[in-house]
This record gives sequence, C-alpha cells and structure tokens, in this order.
Amino acid sequence: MSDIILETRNLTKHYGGVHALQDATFTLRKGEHVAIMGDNGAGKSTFVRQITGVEQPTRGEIHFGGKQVHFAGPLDAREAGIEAVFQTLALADDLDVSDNLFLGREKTKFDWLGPFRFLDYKAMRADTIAALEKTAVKIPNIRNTIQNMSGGQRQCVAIARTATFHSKLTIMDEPTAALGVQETAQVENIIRTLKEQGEPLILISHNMRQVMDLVDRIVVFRRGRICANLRKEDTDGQDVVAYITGAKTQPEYEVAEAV
Amino acid sequence: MSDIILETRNLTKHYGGVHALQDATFTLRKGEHVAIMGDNGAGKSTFVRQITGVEQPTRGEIHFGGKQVHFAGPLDAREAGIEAVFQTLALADDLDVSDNLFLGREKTKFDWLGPFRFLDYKAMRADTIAALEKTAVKIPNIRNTIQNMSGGQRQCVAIARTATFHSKLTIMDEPTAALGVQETAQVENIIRTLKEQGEPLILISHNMRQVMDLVDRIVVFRRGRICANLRKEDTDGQDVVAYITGAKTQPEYEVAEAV
Amino acid sequence: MAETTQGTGGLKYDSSKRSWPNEFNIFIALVIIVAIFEVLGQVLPYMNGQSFLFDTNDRFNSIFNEARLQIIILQVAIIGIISLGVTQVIISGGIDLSSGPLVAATAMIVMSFAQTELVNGNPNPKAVFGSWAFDLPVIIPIIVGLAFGAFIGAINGMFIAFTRIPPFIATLGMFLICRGIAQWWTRGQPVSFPTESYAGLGAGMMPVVWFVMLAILCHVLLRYTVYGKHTYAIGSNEDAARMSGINVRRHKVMVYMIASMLAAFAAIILSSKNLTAQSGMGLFYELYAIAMAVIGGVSLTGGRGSIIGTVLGAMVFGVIQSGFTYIKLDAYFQIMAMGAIIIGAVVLDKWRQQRASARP
Amino acid sequence: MAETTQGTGGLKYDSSKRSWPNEFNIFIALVIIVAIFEVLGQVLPYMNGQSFLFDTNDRFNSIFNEARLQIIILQVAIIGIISLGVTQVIISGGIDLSSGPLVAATAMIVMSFAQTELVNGNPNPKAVFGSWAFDLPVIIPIIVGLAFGAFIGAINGMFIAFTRIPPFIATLGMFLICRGIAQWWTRGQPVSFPTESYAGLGAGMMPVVWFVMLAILCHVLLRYTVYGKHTYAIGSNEDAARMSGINVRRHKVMVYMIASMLAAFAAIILSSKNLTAQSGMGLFYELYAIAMAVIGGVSLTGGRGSIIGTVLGAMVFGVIQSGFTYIKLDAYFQIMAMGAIIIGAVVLDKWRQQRASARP
Amino acid sequence: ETIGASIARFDDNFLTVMRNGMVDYAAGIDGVDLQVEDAQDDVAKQLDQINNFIASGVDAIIVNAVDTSATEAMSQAAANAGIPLVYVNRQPINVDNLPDNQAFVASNEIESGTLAAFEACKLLRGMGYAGGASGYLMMGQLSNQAAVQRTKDVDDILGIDMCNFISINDRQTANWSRDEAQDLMTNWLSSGEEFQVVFANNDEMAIGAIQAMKASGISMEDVVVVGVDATQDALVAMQAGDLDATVFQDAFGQGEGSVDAALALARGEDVDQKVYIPFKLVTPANVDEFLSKN
Ligand SMILES: Nc1ncnc2c1ncn2[C@@H]1O[C@H](COP(=O)(O)OP(=O)(O)OP(=O)(O)O)[C@@H](O)[C@H]1O
Ligand SMILES: Nc1ncnc2c1ncn2[C@@H]1O[C@H](COP(=O)(O)OP(=O)(O)OP(=O)(O)O)[C@@H](O)[C@H]1O
Ligand SMILES: [Mg+2]
Ligand SMILES: [Mg+2]
Repeated sequence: MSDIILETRNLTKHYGGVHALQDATFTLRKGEHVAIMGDNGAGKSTFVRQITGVEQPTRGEIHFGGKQVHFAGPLDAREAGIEAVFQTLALADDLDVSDNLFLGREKTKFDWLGPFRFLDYKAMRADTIAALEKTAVKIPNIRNTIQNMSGGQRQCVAIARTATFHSKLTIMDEPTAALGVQETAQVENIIRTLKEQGEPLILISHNMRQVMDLVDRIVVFRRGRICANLRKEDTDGQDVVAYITGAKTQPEYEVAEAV
Repeated sequence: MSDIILETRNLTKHYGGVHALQDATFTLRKGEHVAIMGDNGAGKSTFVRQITGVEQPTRGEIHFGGKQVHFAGPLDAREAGIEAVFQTLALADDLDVSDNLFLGREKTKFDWLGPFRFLDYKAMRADTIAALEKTAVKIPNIRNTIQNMSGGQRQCVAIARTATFHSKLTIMDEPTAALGVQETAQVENIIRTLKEQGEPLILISHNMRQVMDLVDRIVVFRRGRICANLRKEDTDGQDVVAYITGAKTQPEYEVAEAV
Repeated sequence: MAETTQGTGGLKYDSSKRSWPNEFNIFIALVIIVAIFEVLGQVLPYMNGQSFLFDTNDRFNSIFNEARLQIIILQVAIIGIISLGVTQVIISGGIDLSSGPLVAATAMIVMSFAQTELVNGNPNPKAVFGSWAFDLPVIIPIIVGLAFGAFIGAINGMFIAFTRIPPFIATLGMFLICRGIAQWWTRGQPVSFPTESYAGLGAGMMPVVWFVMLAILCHVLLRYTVYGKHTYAIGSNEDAARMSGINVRRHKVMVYMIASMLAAFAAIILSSKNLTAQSGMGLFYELYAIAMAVIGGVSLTGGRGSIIGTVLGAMVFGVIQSGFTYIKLDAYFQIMAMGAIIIGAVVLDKWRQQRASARP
Repeated sequence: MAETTQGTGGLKYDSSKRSWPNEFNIFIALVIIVAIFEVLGQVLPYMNGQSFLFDTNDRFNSIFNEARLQIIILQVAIIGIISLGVTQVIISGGIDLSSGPLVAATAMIVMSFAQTELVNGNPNPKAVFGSWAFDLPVIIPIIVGLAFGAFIGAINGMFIAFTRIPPFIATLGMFLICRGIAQWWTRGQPVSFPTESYAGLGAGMMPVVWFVMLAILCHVLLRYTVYGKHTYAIGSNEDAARMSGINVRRHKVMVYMIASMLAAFAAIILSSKNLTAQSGMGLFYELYAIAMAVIGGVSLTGGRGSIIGTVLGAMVFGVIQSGFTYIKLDAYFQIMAMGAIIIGAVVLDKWRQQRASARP
Repeated sequence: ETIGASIARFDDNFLTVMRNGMVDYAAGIDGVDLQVEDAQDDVAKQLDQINNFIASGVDAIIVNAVDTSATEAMSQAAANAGIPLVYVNRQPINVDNLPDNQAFVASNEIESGTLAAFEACKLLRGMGYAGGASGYLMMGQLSNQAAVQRTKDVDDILGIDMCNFISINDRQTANWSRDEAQDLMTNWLSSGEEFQVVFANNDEMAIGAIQAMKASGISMEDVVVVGVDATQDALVAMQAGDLDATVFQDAFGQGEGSVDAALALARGEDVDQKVYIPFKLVTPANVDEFLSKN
C-alpha cells in the first residue's frame, strides 16, 4: 500500500441535478504519470476540483500519502503537497508575472513581522525570469499585468508556477491547450523532467500524441464515470478513442446505465 | 480586385510600449480559408481584435468587401458581416445556452415594440438544440447557465453561435483548444462545410495537423510581424515550424530587426 | 425520481433535484420574520396576546388585521417603486446612488407645477411661480416630473456609458447635484398645497396600486423582452455583450433613464401622498432601495436577480418596520435591529443557496 | 528611444513609452483645480484680485496664505484617515459603508472614557459613567476606541468572509447597527468636556500629522508587504487567490479590521478636535471616503489603486471645499459643483488613462 | 463688511426661514456682504467652515450650531483669530463664558415643547379626559438636540400633577419627516389601541400624523394634536381645525438679530452677550396673527 500516493474511493459530485462525477475510484502510485482523457463535460475537471479541495465532494473518500484527507480548501491541498494548474488558470489579472508566480508563497524579508513581513521583490523577479525560460514563452515585459497577456502567455505563467515548486503530486488540467508549437514542446520537457525526478503527475489532455508520448497509464472518463483504465503498452490511439466515444467500456466499469 | 473580401495595409497596434502588431499587410480572397499560426504572444489575437473592431488600431487601413472601413466597435463589424469566435469566447456567464447563442440577434415577437419587443423563447430553444448537435457537445441541461459548464462546453457554445448564422467572413481564434477528440472532429466538419458553401474563413490554431487538413494558405506571425505567407501545397509542417520559430523568414517580409 | 439525459444528451440529469428558484428563499425569510413577530406578540407580557397579522379584537370583517396588511405594503410602496429601477440598474452591472436626492429634487419641481390657487379660501401662501402655474391639469406635473427624471437618468447613463467612469462615482456626483437642485429650487422652502387631482395620485392605497402595476410591467420587461435579456447580458459580461453586437452604450443609457423615471414617479406619488415637497425628502432612500433589491436576491456584481425578488425584499422591509412598532421596540434599538435583520435575511438566502447547490 | 526586448525576449518593447503612473493624472487634476481657483480670484469682479493660495494682503510671513494651506489639508485629514482603510477594503474587492456611523459610535464611546472631572471649576455636567471614569489616562480611551473598531471590523469581515454575503450588505447592516449604538449610548445626548491630554490628540494641526503618518504606514503595508500583495490578489481574482493557497477568509477579516480601526482612530481625532462627540457625527463620511479613494484611482472592482492616489484624492476634496468658500460660491451651488467636480476628476483620470494606453 | 454664516442645515424648514431673515436683512444694508454656508448637520464640517472663513479674512462670523456642545472649539478658533462670533438659535454650551467679542441670539428652547404640551393637557382636561387619557409621542431625529429637548419637555409636563393623567402608549422617531410620521401613525392605528392625543416634536410630523388619522377615518375633533414651529402648512392645518396647537418661534427675527449683533461686534460696539427672542403659543384663536409671519 505504501507506494500509493493518491487514492479515491467512490468519489461523487452532483451539481443540483447534474451528476457530474459518479463513483470515481482511482489510484496513483508514487512516480507514476497518469493521463485522464474524455469528452468535453465528462467530469475530468470536476474530478480535479474534488481532489484539490476547490469543491467538497458529495460523497466518497480521498486518501493521500496513505491516510484519508478532507481538504477544506485549496490551501489544505497545497499544504499537503498537491500542486495544480487549473483549467481556469487561477491567475490574478491585476498583478504582474512574478507576483502571480509566487502568489501564496512569496519570498520575504523580516519574517518576524508575520502577515506584514516584507516582500523580496528582487529575488522573486530573478527567479521569475529563470522559471519563464523553462517554458520558452516570450513575454515582452515581466512587469506587465496578466490582463495584458495573450492566452498562451497566461497559460505559461500558470505552468511555470507549478513547475517552480517541488510537490508530492502535480496535476495539470489541459496545460498546453493554448500553447504554440515551441511552448508545448517545452512543457512536455518539463513533464519529462518531473518523471525523471520521480514526481507523480495527473495530466488532463485531449491531445492523443501528447498523452501517448508522456504517460504510463490512461484513465478514460465518460459521462461522469470512469470507463477505462489502460496501461500505455496495452493500448493505442484508436482504442482510447473507442473508450472515449463510448464504443467500448472495460468490463469492470460496466454499470446499468439509463441512456 | 473584386474577389478580395478582406485586405489590411500596414495594420499596427501598440499597447503603451509593447509593439504587439507591426505593419501587417494581409489579403483574403472570397471563399478562401487561411490559417494564422505563430508563437504565443506573436500578435495573432491582436490582429483579430483590430479587424473585428474590438480595438482601434494604432495605424493602418482595413478594407472589407472592396471599400475601406472603420469599425467603431464589434457591432459595426458584425453588421458588415464578420462573425468571430474570440479566444476569450465572449459568453455571458449568467445566461443559459440559448440566450448566449442568440445574444444580440434574438428571435422576437411583436417587433413594433422596439427595444421592448418580446423574446420568442420557444423558437430559440428549438434552434439551440439543432445548433448544438452540429458540434456534438454533450450538455446535460441547456437551461444551465454558462458558468456551470466545462471549458469545452463553453467553447462549443461559442462555435455554435458563429456557425448558426451566415456571414461574409468567419474568424475563429483557437476554436478547438479545449475540445475533445469527437468535438474537434465535428468543428472541423463545420469548417469544411463553410468551405463548400464558399464562405471565407480565418482560422487561428496551433495544431499543425488541423491546419494542414483544413486551409488553403498559412500566414505566419512572429514577434508582431507577418513573416511568411505560404500556400499549403508549397509547404509542410516542418517548414512552417521553421518560420514560426524564426529559423526562416520569407525574403519579402525581411526587416532590419533590433534583437 | 426522473433520471434522464436532457439537452443534447450526456450526463445523468436528475430533474427532480432542480434547485428552487432563489425567490423562494427570500419568501421563506419573510414567513420566518412574520412568524417571529406573531410569537413575540404571544410571548411578550406587555403585548396582552395581541396578534401581528390576525384580527384578534374583531375590528375588521376578516380574519386578518387589515390595517396591518395595508400599512405593511403601503409604507414600502414608494421606495419599492424606486427599487424596481435600481434592480434593473444593478442587474446591468451598475449602481444608482442618486435616486434618493432625485426624489427630493423631482418632488420640489413637480409640486411647483401642481399648486392650487386657493387654500381654505385664502390665496396659496407657497406659490413658486406666478398665477399661470396654478391649478394646472394633473398631467402637466406628471410630464414635467418624468421628463426631469429621464433627463437626469440620461446624464447618469451617458457619463457611465461614454466616459466609462464607475457608476458609483457618476451617481454619487448626481446625488450631490440633485441635493443641490432640491435645495436651490425654492431656497429650501417646502412647497405645499397641491391641486385635488394631484393629491389623488398618491391618496390612500394608491401608492400600492402603482407599485404593483409597475412591478408587473418591470417584471415583463426584464423577463420577456429583448431589453431585459440585454440588461442581464451586460451585467453578466459586458465585454461579451459588446462583442455579441449589443449596443451596450445605448442600452445603459436606457437602463439609467428607466430607473430615474421610476424614481421620479415615486417622487410624484410621495409628494402627492404627503401633500408637500421638501428638500430633505428621500434621505437614505437610495440605500434602502438597493438593500431591498439585494435582499431580494439581486447580485451586486450584476447579471442576476429578479423583480419578484425585489418585491419580496420590499415586503421584508415593510414587515420589519411594522413589526417593530407592533412590539413597541425602543426607538434606539429599532435601527440596530433593522441592520441585523438586513444582514440576517441575506445570510439566510446565501446559506440556502449553498445548501441547495451542495444537496446530494 | 530605447527599443529593447525585455523579460525573456520577444516583442519589440519601447520603454520610453511606458505609461505614467495613474497617480500622475490625479495630481494634474489637482493642479488644474487650484489654477482655476487662482484665475477665478483674478477674474471675478467681487474678489478684488485676492489670491487663493498666495498671501496678497500680507497677513502671514510667507508668500503663501498659510491659513489656507492649513485648512485645505486639515479639513480632509480625518475623512482621509478613514479613506486609507476604505482604500484597502476596496482594493481587496469589497466596500465599507459602515465607516461613517462607526465614527459616530466610536466617538460617543471613547469620549465617555475621556471625560474630565471639573469643567471651569464646576462638576462635569455631561458625565456618562460614575466618577471612576473621570480623568483617565489618555491611553485608555485610545485603547477602547481601537478595540471597538477592531471588534466591528472583525464582525464585518467575518460575515463577509464566512457567509459570503456581499460586503455592501454586511456593511450596510453595520451602518444601521452603529448608528443605533451611537444614538443609544447616551440616548442622543452629546458627550463633551474631554481631558486636556485627550484634547491634545486632535488639536491644531495634529490631525494632519496623524493622517500623514498613517498614510505612509498604509502605503508601506500595501506596497511592500505580503499583506498588501494578498490584498491586491484577492481583489483581482478571489478564486485565483484561494487556489493559490492564500487564506482568503483570514485575510479579509484582517482587511476589514484594519479599515475599522482606522475609522475608529479617525473618530478619536475627530472628537478630540471638536471637543465633543455626538451621535449625528460622521454623516456621509463613508461616501466621501469612498469618493476620495475612487478619485485617487482606486478601482471599485478591486485589485487596483494606491494610497498615494487616495491622499491626492483627499487633497482634491480639500482644495474644492476651501476654494468654494474663497470664491464665495452660493451654498446651493457648492453641493452641485462638488458633484460635478467629483465626476469631472474621475472622467479626467479615465480619459488620460485611455489616451495613455492608446498613445502610438 | 463681510460676514460669514454657517447654518446647521439648509433643508430644515425652520432654519430656512431664519436664514432668509439674515439674507434679506443683510441685503438691505449697504456695504454688508453675507456669505452663508451649509454645514449639512456635520459638526466637523462646521468647524472647517469657520476656519475657511478665517482663512478668507471675514469681519464677523455667525454660527447656527449643528451641535450645541461642539461650540467650545469654534469659540476658540474665532477668538484666536480675533474675529467676532455670534451664535444664533441654538444655545452654545459655553454660553456663560463666551469670549468678549462673541454673543448669542435665540429663543429659549425649553419654552417650545413645554408650551405645546401644556396646551394639549389643558385641552384634554376641557374635553373631560381628566380621569385618564393616553397618547403617542413622535420624536425628531434621535441624534438631534431639539428633539431630545422637546421630548424631555413633554415628559416634564406629563410629570406635573395637573397633567399626569396622560399616559404615553408608545414613543418612536419619525425623523422630523411627514412621510415617516404618516407611516408611523398608520402602524400605531393598526394596533387598534385607544388614544386621545399626539405630541409631535415638530409640525411636519404632526401633519403627517393628521393625514394618517384622516385616512383611517378618525375625526380630528376627537384627537388633540400638537406640534412645534408654526410653519405655513401647520397654520393652514390649524385653520382647517386639524391641528390644535403649535409654537411660534420668531425665526425671521432671530436671523435679523444675529446680523445686527455681528455687525455691532465687528464695529467694536457693545452688545449684550445674550439676546432672547420669545416663543409664542399658537392656537386657533390667534392663528391669523401668524399667517404672514413665517
Ligand atoms: N492590452 C494589452 N496591453 C499590453 N500588452 C498587450 C495587451 N494585449 C496584448 N498584449 C501583448 O501583445 C502581445 C500579443 O498578444 P496576442 O494576444 O495578440 O498574442 P497571440 O498571438 O494571440 O498569442 P496566443 O497564441 O498565446 O493567443 C503579447 O505579448 C501580449 O502580452
Ligand atoms: N458548478 C456547476 N453547476 C452545475 N453543473 C456543473 C458545474 N460545474 C460543472 N458542471 C457540469 O458538470 C459536467 C462536468 O464538467 P467538467 O468541467 O468536469 O468537464 P470536463 O471533463 O473537464 O470537460 P472539458 O474537457 O470540456 O474541460 C459538465 O456537464 C458541466 O456542465
Ligand atoms: Mg475541464
Ligand atoms: Mg491569442
């Protein structure tokens, strides 16, 4: 058991009458990279929101690092060691790049001042430039606020934020959706580096090539339920698409569905 | 001249000190499908915002349908016949799907009441279901508000909106970024239909396969300037990437650049 | 339990779990508040078991204390009319602080055109204009008032739409300007003694009649017309509305004009009801009008809310005010209790909303 | 012209075209307003060529009319102190309507602990408590005041943070509660005759000294500390702040507490300056404090603004008020002109911002 | 000479009449320039206005105090600048030790509420309620001095032997406003309690109460209603037989008197430090005398 870093049991989330996530039972081992695929609205982001504490599940258990956890908010999840790039990016529009990068864990001076401790702008700016180089994104002026950035630039800032800090689990929800060719390649490099360092990852992506290149295992969501759990070696693109579209379902995930 | 639907001359946009778009000279013929590619922050969306009247260019001319135009706002552009899917989607979060689909051109009754004419909800809902089927997206309840939808569902609503109404020019800024495999295929079908109907299109995308499949011509942006204009037959993926990354520049677009 | 997949198919959808309309929450709050007053009437020793809503001492041919029912709604009808307009402004993503002083200014101006010539047989001691302005037909002051409201609303709207200054500032400026106008018009003197036909506009339960009629009208406007849909769209995402080809500027001017015309109409009814206009009228009306709307579920960030909610919000105010007098709450505590109840009503609403969306 | 590519490379970036700080716009507005008053002084026939800022009739040993300079800043120092807190609340995406009544309530309470035993040799006629509360050391009322402010702020903040009701409603409710407290404390009676040491807190130009010191402190807090950064982050995108692991609830409580403590401190200075506390004090202060912040460039949608801007916004108010008396503007028009200038200052600011961002 | 005046509120009916008295009177004197400011019921603003007058170098200042206990600071400011100061209408707390070049012109507020309440008491006795009567008390703004004083006056009258047969059912504020008074009265009526008298802190509220009672079909013969101020509207209501008593305070005269005192002080002439202008009770018997006065 001790090499399982994350486990969910019957994780369920209903929004009013919408059954967005239904009985998701999922495990992730240490060092493993898993992709979650599925149609739009299949419940992938909902799943991520439950395990990162952004929302409270309707039902079900989450175990992290061997013991059951109840994250009251994203703060708890981050403190437990989960870093996430959300689909909505979660950037503060009016702040600049380095402010966003270090939001919630600023480098500071005079720490005895508690909440009023001073910011170490110089150190943060220097680190920001280093972090952005990893993602290959071009930002004309890092003092520009996020609201003045292109879609891809924003996404790179969000990724750089996650990649800068070590964590026990990294989750990326469609991290390369808005990225250009070069930037996508760089982000994929970042993910490979995580793999080398043995950090586990959950990657949500619609990009079959990317998924096949990067991960060890693919979990497919359909209509709020997990419908397949495939080792990369045992499958191929067409097979995965068949699961996504509903042409196939793995026997252990069959349920009596009212269509 | 008469078969040119859109032409820009030296279109330029500066944001404060940021030269986001520089001397973009571009033409689009009737019925032609053109892709715009380029790195993140290369100025693609900025270009679109200028020609749709969302922003006022710093300098340069826009000719549409044979005569010079000055769009004071997106309303003017739409009235001239330009439909756009913006990267930011431009959806009203608190309204439901059919409200968003028909926003700005509602079906109405009692039209003599002017701004107080009545909405024909029934007709709009029926049409909405038809329009959504085209994009293959699954939406559990079309009376749900947009804020309760997944990233891909939102994007599908935005695309359905554009695809429902005939126009003289359609512009799509990364329309499939958040879409799943099936939905992407459907949107590509929509684009092919436009081609058959002879409606011109500008498609912004980072997806090389998609671009090569769908368009006639590829225009590459780099650092706010156009750096290549390639017929699909004369190029291939690697070539285009070379232009995007700056390894190559077409001679007619060479400028003395301060790096 | 009807489990179906709706729309274009997809997830399981259990329509029996559809959440209640928000208006229901505020209705519950209203019922709770009434019940509390009923109970207090039974419990407090000095109340002698009087009832809040019911006719316990047989003064009416009804099981209800009809005088109470009337005053509950009568006393909020006028601010309620203002609140109908404020609701639309807030839904469109703005705010209107100028409605209170606008009431004062409009009342002063309108009354000057509604004066009678003879008071108890003596010449009118309060004449503002010469004799030409005596005993004018009632339609004249109404038109003057609505025109003035439309004018102020247009200025508000145009500043907000064209210069893009925050509505808070534009209407705060107009707040001061209207106060100035109200005081300057007759140099602070009240204007009284309206014609009989004018006095009829707001006599008796007429304010309630107007309130109900205007509420229905506004409800239809917001729910069933293009105007309403665009108001919600602008409040929900102004950029999206603009990119969708809505003429956002023109629409905003329209919303503020309608709101100010409603406030002006409220001024007409108010001055008619009181048979006087004073420059200090309408103090804090803007805050109460906003509070009614928000208690009724209108979101201050725009895009959400309804007229039904606002009417219920107004009722909450009416019940509270009447209830306080009924239990003879010490005047010093009334204002505190009012504050606490405003907070409480909205907390209840939020809490029910959260519970509803979290329901398994 | 320094054309470079900055950051991690990319687009052309012309740093000479960097737009001015927003505070510069409002400073320009201030200068323009002063200049207008100077010109009016020369132009208006009845002014006999008096100067607004300069000492034309040799009453002072200075080229300036020092009495004028002093009153300009003195009369806004107290609302200015409130505005420092309101600025932080607005930057965090909230609003605080309760500051005006909080000033009244705090002043009443604090003065009760600051009373002197003998007035001109007679026993104090306004004693609130028994003799134990006479001639207490000045630190006691200060602590009482700040504690009361912190308490009210904590309630505001906790309602807003935990029940997620709109700040407008929470603080509107608190507005009424504080007004009630202020009136109930002594049943409407004013409280006067403070000790000499208490009277010294706000005597002469002391309010200005406090205002400047607190402004510097708040500026440092907002610009250079984690507290400030999180305040901007929450105002800019609350969800993002939460997802980034900021303890948004605790932070909000802190912001409202700081704002209310500043308002409470303003109440101490105000009652000391006026040597009295009365329950009607602080009327409309909340609106003026908000207006100062917004004129100073603080965005009501949160995330943007600065203390420097707010201080300049306060100065605009001071200059206007003093200028109106100087040109003997009719009081009816003063209030209208004030409204117009508030709108005008913000329009100017917006217009310059737009021009700056559109500059080729 | 230039005189600066700071008035507590511009939208108060009574103070408006007083202010007009000042303005009209000053306009009739050559070479006198009167500048009137609105303190908007804000103590601090009033002090600032006085400082602004000092900065502009006026010859004398007239103050209608927002708060009579805040006058200490004003007296000091004017005395330090050597500029004469006249308080009008509201009695400053430091009235007994005003600096030399300062004075006070007013009526004695204690008379106002007392005169009206006592008249009501007499009327009720005349109507045969000496065995017991009950009524309602409408208060002005709770933070306002006149409201506090006039309420206390009523309580004092009801405390004397002759009038202690009257009991108060309930007392609430209607904030000086006719509209709120209407609603408050209607709320009281809806409880169905018996009452014979309504005391109001001012005429506006008295009129509001009358309108509400008439709307519910109560005959004004049977109820005693008294106010304070003798406004035009109140006098008309009295002529119509609705209002039973009010109290006339010579607002116009106070305004004139304050300008006179200010001018005298500015010219260095001797002035009494307290100038009182009396209140008068107004009843249907003498209402005609007052019709043209306010
Ligand atoms: N309002 C603005 N103010 C300042 N700079 C801006 C503004 N909008 C865009 N920019 C800058 O202009 C450049 C071009 O942005 P644009 O959105 O056009 O890029 P893009 O090519 O669409 O990139 P992506 O593929 O990431 O969407 C970026 O560097 C961006 O930071
Ligand atoms: N707050 C909410 N209220 C109601 N329904 C919601 C809410 N959030 C999400 N949903 C619904 O839940 C379903 C799952 O949404 P989710 O965001 O998890 O999809 P996803 O798999 O991430 O899709 P995508 O690939 O498009 O991002 C969708 O049908 C969506 O409409
Ligand atoms: Mg998703
Ligand atoms: Mg883009």
